[in-house]
Amino acid sequence: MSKIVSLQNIVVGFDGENVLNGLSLDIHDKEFVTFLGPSGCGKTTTLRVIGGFVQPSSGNVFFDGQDITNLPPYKRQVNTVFQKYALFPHLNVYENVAFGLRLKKMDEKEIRSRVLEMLEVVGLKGFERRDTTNLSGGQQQRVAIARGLVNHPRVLLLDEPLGALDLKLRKEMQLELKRLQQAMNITFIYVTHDQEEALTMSDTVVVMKDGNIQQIGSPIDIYNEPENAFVASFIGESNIIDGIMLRDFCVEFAGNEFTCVDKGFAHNELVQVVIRPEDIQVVPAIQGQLTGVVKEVIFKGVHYEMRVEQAGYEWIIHSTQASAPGELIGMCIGPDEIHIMTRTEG
Amino acid sequence: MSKIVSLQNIVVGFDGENVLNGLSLDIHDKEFVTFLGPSGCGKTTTLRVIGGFVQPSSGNVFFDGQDITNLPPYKRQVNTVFQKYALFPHLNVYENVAFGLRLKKMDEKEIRSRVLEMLEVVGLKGFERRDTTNLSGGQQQRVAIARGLVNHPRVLLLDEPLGALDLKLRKEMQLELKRLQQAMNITFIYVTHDQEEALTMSDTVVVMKDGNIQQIGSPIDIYNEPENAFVASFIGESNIIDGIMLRDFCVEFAGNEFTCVDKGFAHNELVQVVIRPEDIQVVPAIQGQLTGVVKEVIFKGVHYEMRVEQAGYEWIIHSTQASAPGELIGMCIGPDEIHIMTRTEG
Amino acid sequence: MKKQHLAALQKVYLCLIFSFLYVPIAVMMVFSFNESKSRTLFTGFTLKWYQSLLHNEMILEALWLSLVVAFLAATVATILGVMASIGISGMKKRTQGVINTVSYLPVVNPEIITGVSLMMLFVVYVNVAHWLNSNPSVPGFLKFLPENIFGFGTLLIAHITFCVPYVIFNVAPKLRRMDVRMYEAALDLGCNPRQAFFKVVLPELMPAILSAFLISLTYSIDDFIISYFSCGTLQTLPIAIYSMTRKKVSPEINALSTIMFVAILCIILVSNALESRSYRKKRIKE
Amino acid sequence: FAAEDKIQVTEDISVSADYDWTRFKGQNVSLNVYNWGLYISDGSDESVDVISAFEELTGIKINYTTFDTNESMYAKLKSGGASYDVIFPSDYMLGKMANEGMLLPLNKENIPNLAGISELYLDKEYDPGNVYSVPYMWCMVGITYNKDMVDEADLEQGWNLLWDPRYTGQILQFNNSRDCFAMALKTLGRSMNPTSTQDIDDALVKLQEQKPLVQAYVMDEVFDKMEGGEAALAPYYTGDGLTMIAENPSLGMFIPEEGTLQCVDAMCIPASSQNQEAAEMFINYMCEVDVALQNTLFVQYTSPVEAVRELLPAELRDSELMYPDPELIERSEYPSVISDELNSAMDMAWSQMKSFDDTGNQWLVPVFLLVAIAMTVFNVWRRRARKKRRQMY
Amino acid sequence: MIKNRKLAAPYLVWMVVFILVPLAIVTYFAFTDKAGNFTLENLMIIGQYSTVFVRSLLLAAEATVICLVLSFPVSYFLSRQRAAKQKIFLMLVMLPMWMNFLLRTYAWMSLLENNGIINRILGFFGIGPFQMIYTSGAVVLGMVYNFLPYMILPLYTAMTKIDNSVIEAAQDLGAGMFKTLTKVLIPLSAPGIATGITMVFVPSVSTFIISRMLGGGSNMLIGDLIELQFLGNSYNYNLGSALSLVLMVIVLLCMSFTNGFDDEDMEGVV
Ligand SMILES: Nc1ncnc2c1ncn2[C@@H]1O[C@H](COP(=O)(O)OP(=O)(O)OP(=O)(O)O)[C@@H](O)[C@H]1O
Ligand SMILES: Nc1ncnc2c1ncn2[C@@H]1O[C@H](COP(=O)(O)OP(=O)(O)OP(=O)(O)O)[C@@H](O)[C@H]1O
Ligand SMILES: [Mg+2]
Ligand SMILES: [Mg+2]
Repeated sequence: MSKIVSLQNIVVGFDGENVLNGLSLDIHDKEFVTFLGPSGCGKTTTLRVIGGFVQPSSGNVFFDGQDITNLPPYKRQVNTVFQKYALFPHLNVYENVAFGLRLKKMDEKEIRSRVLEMLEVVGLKGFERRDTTNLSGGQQQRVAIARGLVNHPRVLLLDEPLGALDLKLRKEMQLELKRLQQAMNITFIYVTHDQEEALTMSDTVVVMKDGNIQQIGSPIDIYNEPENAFVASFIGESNIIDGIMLRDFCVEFAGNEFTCVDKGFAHNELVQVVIRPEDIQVVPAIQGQLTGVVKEVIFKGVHYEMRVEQAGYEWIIHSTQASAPGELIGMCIGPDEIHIMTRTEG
Repeated sequence: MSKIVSLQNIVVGFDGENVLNGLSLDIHDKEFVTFLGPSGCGKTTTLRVIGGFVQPSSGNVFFDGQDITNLPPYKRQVNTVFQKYALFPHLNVYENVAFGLRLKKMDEKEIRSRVLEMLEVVGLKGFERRDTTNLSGGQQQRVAIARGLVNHPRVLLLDEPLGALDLKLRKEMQLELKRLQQAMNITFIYVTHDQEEALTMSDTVVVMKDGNIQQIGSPIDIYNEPENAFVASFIGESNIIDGIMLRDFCVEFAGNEFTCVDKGFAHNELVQVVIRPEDIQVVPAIQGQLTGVVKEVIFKGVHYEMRVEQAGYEWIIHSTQASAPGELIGMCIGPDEIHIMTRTEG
Repeated sequence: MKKQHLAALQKVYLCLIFSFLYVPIAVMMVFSFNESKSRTLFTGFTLKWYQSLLHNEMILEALWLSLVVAFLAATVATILGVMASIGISGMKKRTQGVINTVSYLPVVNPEIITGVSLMMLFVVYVNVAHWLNSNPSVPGFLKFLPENIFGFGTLLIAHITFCVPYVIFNVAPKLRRMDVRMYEAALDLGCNPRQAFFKVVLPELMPAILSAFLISLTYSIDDFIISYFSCGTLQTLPIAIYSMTRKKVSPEINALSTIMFVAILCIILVSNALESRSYRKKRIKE
Repeated sequence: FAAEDKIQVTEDISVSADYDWTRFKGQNVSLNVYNWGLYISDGSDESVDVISAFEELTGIKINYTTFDTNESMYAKLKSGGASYDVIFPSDYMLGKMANEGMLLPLNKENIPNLAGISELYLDKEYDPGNVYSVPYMWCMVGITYNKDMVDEADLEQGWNLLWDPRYTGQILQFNNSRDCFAMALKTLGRSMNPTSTQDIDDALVKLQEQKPLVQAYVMDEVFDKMEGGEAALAPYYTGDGLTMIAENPSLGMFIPEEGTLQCVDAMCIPASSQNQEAAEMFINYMCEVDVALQNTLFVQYTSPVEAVRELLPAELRDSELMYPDPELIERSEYPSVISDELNSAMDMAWSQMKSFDDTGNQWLVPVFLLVAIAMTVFNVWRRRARKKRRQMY
Repeated sequence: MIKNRKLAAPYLVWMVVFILVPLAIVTYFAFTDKAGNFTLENLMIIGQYSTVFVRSLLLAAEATVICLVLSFPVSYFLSRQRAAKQKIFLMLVMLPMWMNFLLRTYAWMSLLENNGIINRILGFFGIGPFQMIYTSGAVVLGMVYNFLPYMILPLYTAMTKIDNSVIEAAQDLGAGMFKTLTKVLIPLSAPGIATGITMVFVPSVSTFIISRMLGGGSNMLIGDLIELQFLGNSYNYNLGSALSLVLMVIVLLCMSFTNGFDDEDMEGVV
């Protein structure tokens, strides 16, 4: 896969503060890439740099090997689906989608066939003459996508396109977007702050924080092998505990020694241990590697969420069996479930 | 526990159509009750009947045993947290919260102490003089709650108070609301269309559809023992399949006989079978009670979601192990996991 | 129970207020069909005032002038105002405040002051021009200023001057509230900034611009005081009517007003009907 | 009249043939004529349209507009707000304008019809030698009354009738300081033209006394009011009185015996006119017997053109109101041109009478202004401070 | 967005030439005498007209208050109608404004006269006749009638921005009808009230046509006084300018109390 978009040392500042600090990133062709990070971390800004709406104060943007840093938005082979769709309210669905094609002075017949085809792809056949303002959120969403895709961009940028939709619709649209990307066979760059969404849809996830990239990788890598505590806690719920790497394959935390599958750390190196709540087995107190007292039990449908206090640390455990609050339980953690990271600040 | 609010045969119609059709419901004191249902099912209307903003065309509302059907809202010992907060934009945080107390002509000193105390409870200490319009969604939310709670209502009504918040904030606020309800020790009546929210917070869940109550029960009851297909599909993802109850403890569906734990159905009664996606075990094809072809695998972090086709029906399976798309797998379903319902239309 | 009473009360109240608003107009319309010239006694039905209206050149000329001035003034004011709104939106907050405050003056100043002050400006101009033209020590190339300016030009200037602020106050807030992303979306889809303005921003502002235009039209057609001071030898419809109200308003004027009222009502009803029909059509399609 | 020395313009209008009416034909000349409202036979109510006849005759386009008071006409000209070719000021205003150099001396060679005007109306003190003006219409001030509401015997009271409390709320008074003061002075037994501030002060007292009796101060609205029976008494111009009587037979008019004001509305050419010769042609045309006759029939004022009287229908020819007793005319006065000083004193008195409360302190307004400005500044400052405070968060 | 500041240039020039310069000229005249020398006399003379000022301000204030009281419920009811109905009602409110202002006032004359329509109808029932025209009541009526829409529209605009749920929230917290009105509705419609007051008060205080047609010219108002200076017997530009200046200051003063020159608030004004 070739690089299609490449950011090199991008610095963007607003009001004297750097929102992006020398961000570098390569995006491969035909991938579904997701920028994930908390609010204000610079995801939208990165997208706008690619789209051409923000000029970086230093650094370069390459598209297909060419430097496009100074190219205005309307000359880039990139289209954007804006956060709140930004549909043109004075145009109907058809005209919204046809907007970009008309600018290219395309033949009316060709426009017609392409627009109709695209509306069919996004499942809005028969909606051509409708006013965009009367559409539901999901439908507006799809018009916005069609409006971008109909221009056959090499890259489609999507800024939290599902942010305003309710849960059910959101899940549906996630699948549909993924399907679309595969059908059109182009690159999608997608912004979200919802980690579930990122995992569900992406080929590559870029985790950001404060204008820096924390980790780039496939959803499975990111979930199972977070590079630092921030990534671990941002992607799903985690128990993160300070520990000491006694030797290869052996780590001490929570006052106990555990076998693990990691090695290559220095002797007695201070580390952080990540354990996913669903990876902790609840056993009778005497059988547990650790014992703790159940503080709170919340029914979550698929499982119970328990908060268990053990030596001053509150563990989160997901289990299909509920224990009673106040009960003393044992916890077992298999070697595979223990993930070790070098300790970082914050 | 005594009944605090009791609705009897409430009928409400708008434009000649009945939005509530003879709804009856008892709500016990100091409970956290949630109304759950799809959009437009009449949740808000029910809440407004209790609050006094909608006059039922027939039926009665009792509060603490007294008929309050014709009492105007400002005479009811009930306070409401509105969907979009409905804070008074011309008043600052302090004055918003003090609004109800001022109307009671309370001593200024007492007002002050109660407002400050309440702001502390909702975690907004130091925000007294701030304009409400500049607050973030979550903060506005908390002002709205403080404004209701400061009057020491017997019942607090909350209409999708978290609808506008993003996922992370939402989860935090869920826990906070639950904590508040327990701290204040009063009744909360809560409206949502998010089933996860309902399960997490409630003592009792009321599932509604088209102005009728479908099921009332604890979250566990509702999740594990849905009374009909609507409840089952609305609360979490489910596989719902038509089946035939061959005899007690034996049901046939998907072309196979299964043992189950249900009895008391008529011979060969047509039933519906509900199986939760996480309750289906994936086994090698030859060992499976059913076999199917994997269509799609999505990584969801905690588990993989697989869509498996078997004899024309698409099963949803959650599993921690992923199978490859196109693979033939076997599925096993334990007797405990099979839930039988009488077949209903729709 | 109580709510029903309230609803009834509300209806009665609205009826009263609207009849208050419409009684004088009804009187005017009824007496346009009056046989005699009396304004208070209806003596019989006739259409003769409509007939004679068609032959009353004074009224028709005044009406024509009013319409021409109103359309021109509203058009120029709208263009000027829209341009100004866009320009102002790019300025600093403080500059904006100053400009808004000054623009406010014609709105909040009594009309008579606006009229008088404009007239005085024109008079000062006339004096300057006169001085230039008649003073022998002024070089000849400076003697080009016309002295007889009062008339159509001054009338138009006056009307534009009091219309522009209404345009700005209608368009500027809309512009400010307009979603920037709409403009960016247009760029994104291949518009250059100029195209983006004409294809997206302008249509988006259109309702506000249209209502600003209508407002200007209304004010301009109805204006009497400001026109009175700046019209020179011309007569707009309100001025003609004013000179009549000092004697006796000819029923022809009632006839004219009735025609205008009916025309406006028709325009409104038709546009409403069209709108609701297209709306319903949309509904049906859904 | 011999047909050959007349040019027939329309059915009703013929003009003298020994005048070159056509010299401006085809030159696109237009005249701005500024006259009183409804003060010319303009074709309405089945009258003869003399203006279009003139246009047809000479090819000169007439741009005809109207004013409602001498003062508004004066203001418009004075301010330079418009340039007219022919205007119709009244006597005192004409004098004032002539004094201020706002009028052009007429070239009488272009107005041969001046010869047809009765001596009675020429060479008056407002324009000695008629250098600037040719009289257009003449009238006197009389009192219109409604026979159903007024006891005929009361008419004996003359001007004092307007101060008779039995007619409280039934009297319409001039909305015009000059005429009001004239009447008040007459009842005090003085000249109708104020000559000193004392005159004005005394008249003011008189008018303030009258104010409670007055229903409204009106000008031309009087037609409507009197014809509609809204009031019992109204002093107004005799010509207009005739019009009113024609509309409503229960009205009558009389001229108080002690004497009254007589008025002339004359045709003049303002200094700013660009077409003096054409304007003079227009004036000459207006003095044609046929034209003057039509105008008199329409306006019902007395035409100074002598030949008109004979052509009028009998009831007008013999009307005391149209052609009053010469002795009465002898006892009457023209409004004179009064000094600026007296004029502004009269204004002050007039607006005092209209606002009828005692006068305020002269420092009131400046002090008020200062306070107002201070408050405004304070207010703006306060708002700004509040905004700033808000932004701190 | 399109930050082309040059576009404002034509208007700025226009603004300076046709708004600021004329006002400067008015100010200049106000402080000079006929010969062009600086003087404060014009302002001093105005002191003697203070009764005219007081009367004008009182009548205008009366009209404004009546307009406010009448419009408040109207605007509220309108703002709570369904969208389609609101549009029709709004049209109904605006439609009279399309009729000539003088003619509407003239029609009131027909209604109010001693032999007018109202007195005739009352006479039919054996009541009256009443003297209605040529009273200060008639003047106030004329002002209320002519300027009512200017009050309704901004109020309505302000009220459409008030969410129903805010009103319900007040009731929910124990506010009855009266308290809801005073503590929530009125404060929240304050911008509309301010604009409305300005839009009614300003023309009321300076009108001379209404007072002439319905007031019979018996009681002079500021508008009459100014008109007298510019178009009437007095013919005194300097005094007229001084009067205008004072009037302008009064109006701006009222404005500065009600309204902070915020163009958002002006939106509803039509
Ligand atoms: N035009 C701008 N002017 C000033 N600051 C800006 C501007 N755009 C963004 N910022 C600031 O830059 C930071 C990053 O903004 P950005 O919109 O990229 O965040 P984000 O990751 O998209 O967040 P969200 O999830 O909330 O959309 C924020 O602190 C924001 O306040
Ligand atoms: N004031 C009203 N006038 C007319 N119809 C109404 C009114 N209020 C509610 N309805 C209708 O009543 C039905 C139920 O509305 P309700 O607001 O109770 O639903 P809900 O369950 O709260 O839905 P949501 O989750 O969307 O808030 C809807 O079909 C709605 O259109
Ligand atoms: Mg963003
Ligand atoms: Mg709802």
